[in-house]
Amino acid sequence: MDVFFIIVSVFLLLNIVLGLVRVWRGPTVADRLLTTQLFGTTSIAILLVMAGYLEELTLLNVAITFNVLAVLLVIGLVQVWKKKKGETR
Amino acid sequence: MEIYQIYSLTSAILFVIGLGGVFAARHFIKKIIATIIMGGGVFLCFVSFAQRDALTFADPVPHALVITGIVVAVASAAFALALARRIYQLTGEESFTNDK
Amino acid sequence: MMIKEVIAIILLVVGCFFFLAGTIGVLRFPDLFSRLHALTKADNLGLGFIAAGMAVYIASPLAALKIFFIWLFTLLASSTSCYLIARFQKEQEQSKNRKEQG
Amino acid sequence: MSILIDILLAILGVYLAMQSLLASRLSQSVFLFFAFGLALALAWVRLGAVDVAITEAAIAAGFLGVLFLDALRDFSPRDTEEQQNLTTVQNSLSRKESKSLLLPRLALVLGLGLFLLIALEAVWKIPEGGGLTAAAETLLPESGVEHPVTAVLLNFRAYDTWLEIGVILLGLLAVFAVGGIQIYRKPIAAADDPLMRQVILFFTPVLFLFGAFLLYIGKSGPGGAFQAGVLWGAIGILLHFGGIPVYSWVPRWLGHLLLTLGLVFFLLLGFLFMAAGDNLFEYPPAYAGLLILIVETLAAISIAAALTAIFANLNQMKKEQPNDTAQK
Amino acid sequence: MTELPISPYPALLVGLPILMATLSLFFRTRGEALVGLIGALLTTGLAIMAFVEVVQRGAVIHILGGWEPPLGILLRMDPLAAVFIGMTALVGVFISLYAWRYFRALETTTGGLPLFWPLWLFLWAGLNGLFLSNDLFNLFVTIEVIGICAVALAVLSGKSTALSAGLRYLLAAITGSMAYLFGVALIYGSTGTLDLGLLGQVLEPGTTTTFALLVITLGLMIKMAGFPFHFWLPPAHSSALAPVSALLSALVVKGAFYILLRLWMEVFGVSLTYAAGQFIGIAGAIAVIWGSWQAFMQTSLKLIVAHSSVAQLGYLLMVFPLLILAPGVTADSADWLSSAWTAGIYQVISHAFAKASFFLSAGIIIMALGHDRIESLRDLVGHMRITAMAIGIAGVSLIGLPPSGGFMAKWMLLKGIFLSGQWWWAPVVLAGSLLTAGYVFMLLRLAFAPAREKEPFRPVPKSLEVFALLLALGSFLIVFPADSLIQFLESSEVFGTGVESILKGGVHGNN
Repeated sequence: MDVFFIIVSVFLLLNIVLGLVRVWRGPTVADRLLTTQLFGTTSIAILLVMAGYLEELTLLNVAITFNVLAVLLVIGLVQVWKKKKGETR
Repeated sequence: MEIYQIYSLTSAILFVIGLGGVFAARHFIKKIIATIIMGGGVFLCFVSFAQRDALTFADPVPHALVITGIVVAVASAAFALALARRIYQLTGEESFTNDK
Repeated sequence: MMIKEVIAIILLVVGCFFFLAGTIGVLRFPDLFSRLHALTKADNLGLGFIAAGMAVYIASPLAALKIFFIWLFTLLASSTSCYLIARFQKEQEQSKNRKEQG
Repeated sequence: MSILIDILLAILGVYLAMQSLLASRLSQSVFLFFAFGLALALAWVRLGAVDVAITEAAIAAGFLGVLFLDALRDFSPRDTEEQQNLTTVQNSLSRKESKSLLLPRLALVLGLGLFLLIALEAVWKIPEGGGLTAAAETLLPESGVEHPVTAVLLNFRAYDTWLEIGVILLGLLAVFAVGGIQIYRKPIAAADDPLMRQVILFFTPVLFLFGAFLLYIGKSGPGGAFQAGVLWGAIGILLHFGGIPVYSWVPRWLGHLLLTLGLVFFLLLGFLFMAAGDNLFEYPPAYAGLLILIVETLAAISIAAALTAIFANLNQMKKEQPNDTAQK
Repeated sequence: MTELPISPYPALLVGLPILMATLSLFFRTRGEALVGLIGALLTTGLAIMAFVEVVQRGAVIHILGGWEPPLGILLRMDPLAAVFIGMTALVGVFISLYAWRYFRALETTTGGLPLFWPLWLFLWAGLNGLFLSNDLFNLFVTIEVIGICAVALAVLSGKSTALSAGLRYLLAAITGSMAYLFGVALIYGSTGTLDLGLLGQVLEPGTTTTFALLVITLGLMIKMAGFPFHFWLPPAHSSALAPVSALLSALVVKGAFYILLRLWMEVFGVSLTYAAGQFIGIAGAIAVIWGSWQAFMQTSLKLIVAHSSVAQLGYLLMVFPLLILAPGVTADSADWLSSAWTAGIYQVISHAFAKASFFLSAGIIIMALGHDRIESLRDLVGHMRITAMAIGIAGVSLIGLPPSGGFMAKWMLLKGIFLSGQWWWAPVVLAGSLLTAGYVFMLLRLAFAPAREKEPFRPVPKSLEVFALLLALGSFLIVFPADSLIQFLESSEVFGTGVESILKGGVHGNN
């Protein structure tokens, strides 16, 4: 079972690595933002798997922290860019 | 090779990357990011030794030190960011003009 | 091997499949909107399966509740961010068009 | 077998760190830096440092991330699509410039390489230290809390933690010192988007409750004042985005009270027990648990206030020449 | 360690300034300044009481939280720490009084500057905490407190040059403290303790220790603007407001020197090598010559003074090679070591007084003239006799003419140099003095020269001039208690048990 969890974690990590390509290629800011969302969701999945693998339920708290801060980042980003556009216009 | 050794070696690499970044990066923001990467390396070093010295639980002292360290580093980074933005607002400079 | 482990494995594998699909979508789809579509739908579904798998595996009601909340928050967060990103992009394109016309 | 995860994570971390410094555009840098923060948080999890992981995710990736995003607003006007051409022009310019920098660059790379080799050797050959796990384990029952990290933070090394709360306040004072800050006279236009409003309204109580949960759980598991403070601070930032500047509702004295509460109460409590006993921060073991919880709560409030204020002030930094009246 | 008497003073010395700093936040301009000044006076009084306590009872400690090291943190106030705290208090109180009057005078033009007092009191608490700390990580926290306060104070004027210099300073400070912290991580990893006293006993030589020593030394050298890393100092110190410049150069850079000296003598003795000392010495020597030469070439007063700081800090670095004898060399007399490190302390104190006075005088001149180009100093004597006198006295102390504190410092340094058989540093000391004399006399010549045209000297509060003069006199007065002060310093156990045998017993640095 442990081996299986490790495989799943590694698989998800590789997923993140693949997603990096999109950060690199862009082309728009929105695309890069999208990949941070990918990272966020995938990291949460990894955390869930590790919570089972390490039998450490406190990791779920880490996952929730990731969650709420992802919201903060997204809202912050959009607000910030909207304001910027408003200023330059 | 133990698990902690992977991370302690990584910590040295991150520290050096950050150190190089502080000197070589030109833009203020990148310099600030570099200092935080340096910090990340240092904290990784602490925590990797904590895991090595684990008995029933991992050594709590480095964990506490790292939490303190992260907060201190973030406070200084916020200050640096404020300075960088203010300089840009006043002069339009994004990097030190007579920098190496 | 216990029955719950079998269920967990199946759910995790399905979850992984969706994650992979999402990532491939992000990489291969031609424009931002379809990429967003792929990512948000597939990853949330993937996370749902993984969450369900882990809830079954851990088999504690409190943890299951927490895991459910994690999934719920992620759904909320990612659907919001998907919407916001799309709107942001659309506004940008519109203002760009306007500039080209004017 | 599980070492595979660690190797992958280590490579990912190093790659992200490198790329965030080498990326040609600022927005790339900042997004890669978030990803670096997340990778680091996963590394903490792998190393069993759950407290550190929460702190890292909350403050280093979350709070600092928002600050960086906000800074992008100032710094990268040429980052939008239309102006990409400009970037390439500048790139070619800097390439010309970089030729004269070749020698110093080479020297830097060689120097860093050498330094790295010594560093790696030093880390590799480190003798077994033993750490303080055993000491902490013996004294844990006297500390008033069950979670060793909280015991170290709030009791064994309370002095460091107290100074650290001071450093956060100091960060705010330093941001003030930079100047150029205008406090909003009228609240910013409320978020025009109904969905966003709903999300903000939904997440505000979630953040509050989860912060309170982390604060309370801190005595027996990963969590505590800093994590809770950051999450509560996130409420202020979120509301700021939603067009609700909470901080402008509180009068000046109350704002300062909230900002200094944690630091001052922590110290006065320490002085109180110094007068009764011998040393600063020496809590009677019977009450230590309760006192620590109170100190943590107040500290979390102060941290939340300070972080909100740091963000709000940075967000409102206005472009105006420093003149005689700017220092008000 | 724990048999030393416990005293509340160390805790109060850190706690009180912070308490007053937070209190001053609640007031607006005038009230803030008043609370801040009261805080400064209280802290000074406390520091003097603590100093007297150490003179009477010897080293005292404070076990924070009642938890003994290695788990807890110990504050230790030995004679060395007491001297630094006393110096901070004496210099600090005069700068505070000056600042109080200075900002009152500025108030009419700028509406007063908020934040000076809380930041300065935080800085003071940080400095006291640093001198008292006996824990490697706690030292990191205190240097960060000092770093943030120092930069925030440096940018208070809000001018873009000050901001730019401040960012450079801040980035250098963060880099320095991170390098320091990396060393701390390695030391904790290899010994499992952070307490200086314990580390002096258990630290063993090896690759890791040597590397830790390297990064810690580099980090602290960045912080104290040691030679290759001095780039941030002149712009930051010269663009700050006068009282702030005085604080930065008189006190802040000394904090890093204090840690470095402590660590070299108390902790790292086991892995010090002759070559390491010589390298630092060379950096110091270059700093002395280069900094003095740069100071000589500047045309504005504050830049002269700032570059002269680089040179004077170079003398401090030259203490380090003297701690380690060359392999195969035996010292003629056993007191080479004590004259070497007490020379450093004397240099710190006399430089603190002289440089603070110098910067405060520069502030007075800027206030009177609106700028500080040196050609306008003509006929300074005619207009501001007291300030001219302060510059003269402080300058003499910087050069090191008898009977100034600077002379004591250099004389003891030379004594250490010859007793340790490292004669090659002597010409550097002399050349540095000559160059210093060059720029000081250039200033004095201008001050005495008759004015070519009428310079519009605005009236400046007399009390400002008096405070500057008192500080300058301080750099002379410290000579008189020299014998007892040195004796007092030598009574502090600055050498760790493991280190003592290597440094003090005449055993030579391993090559």
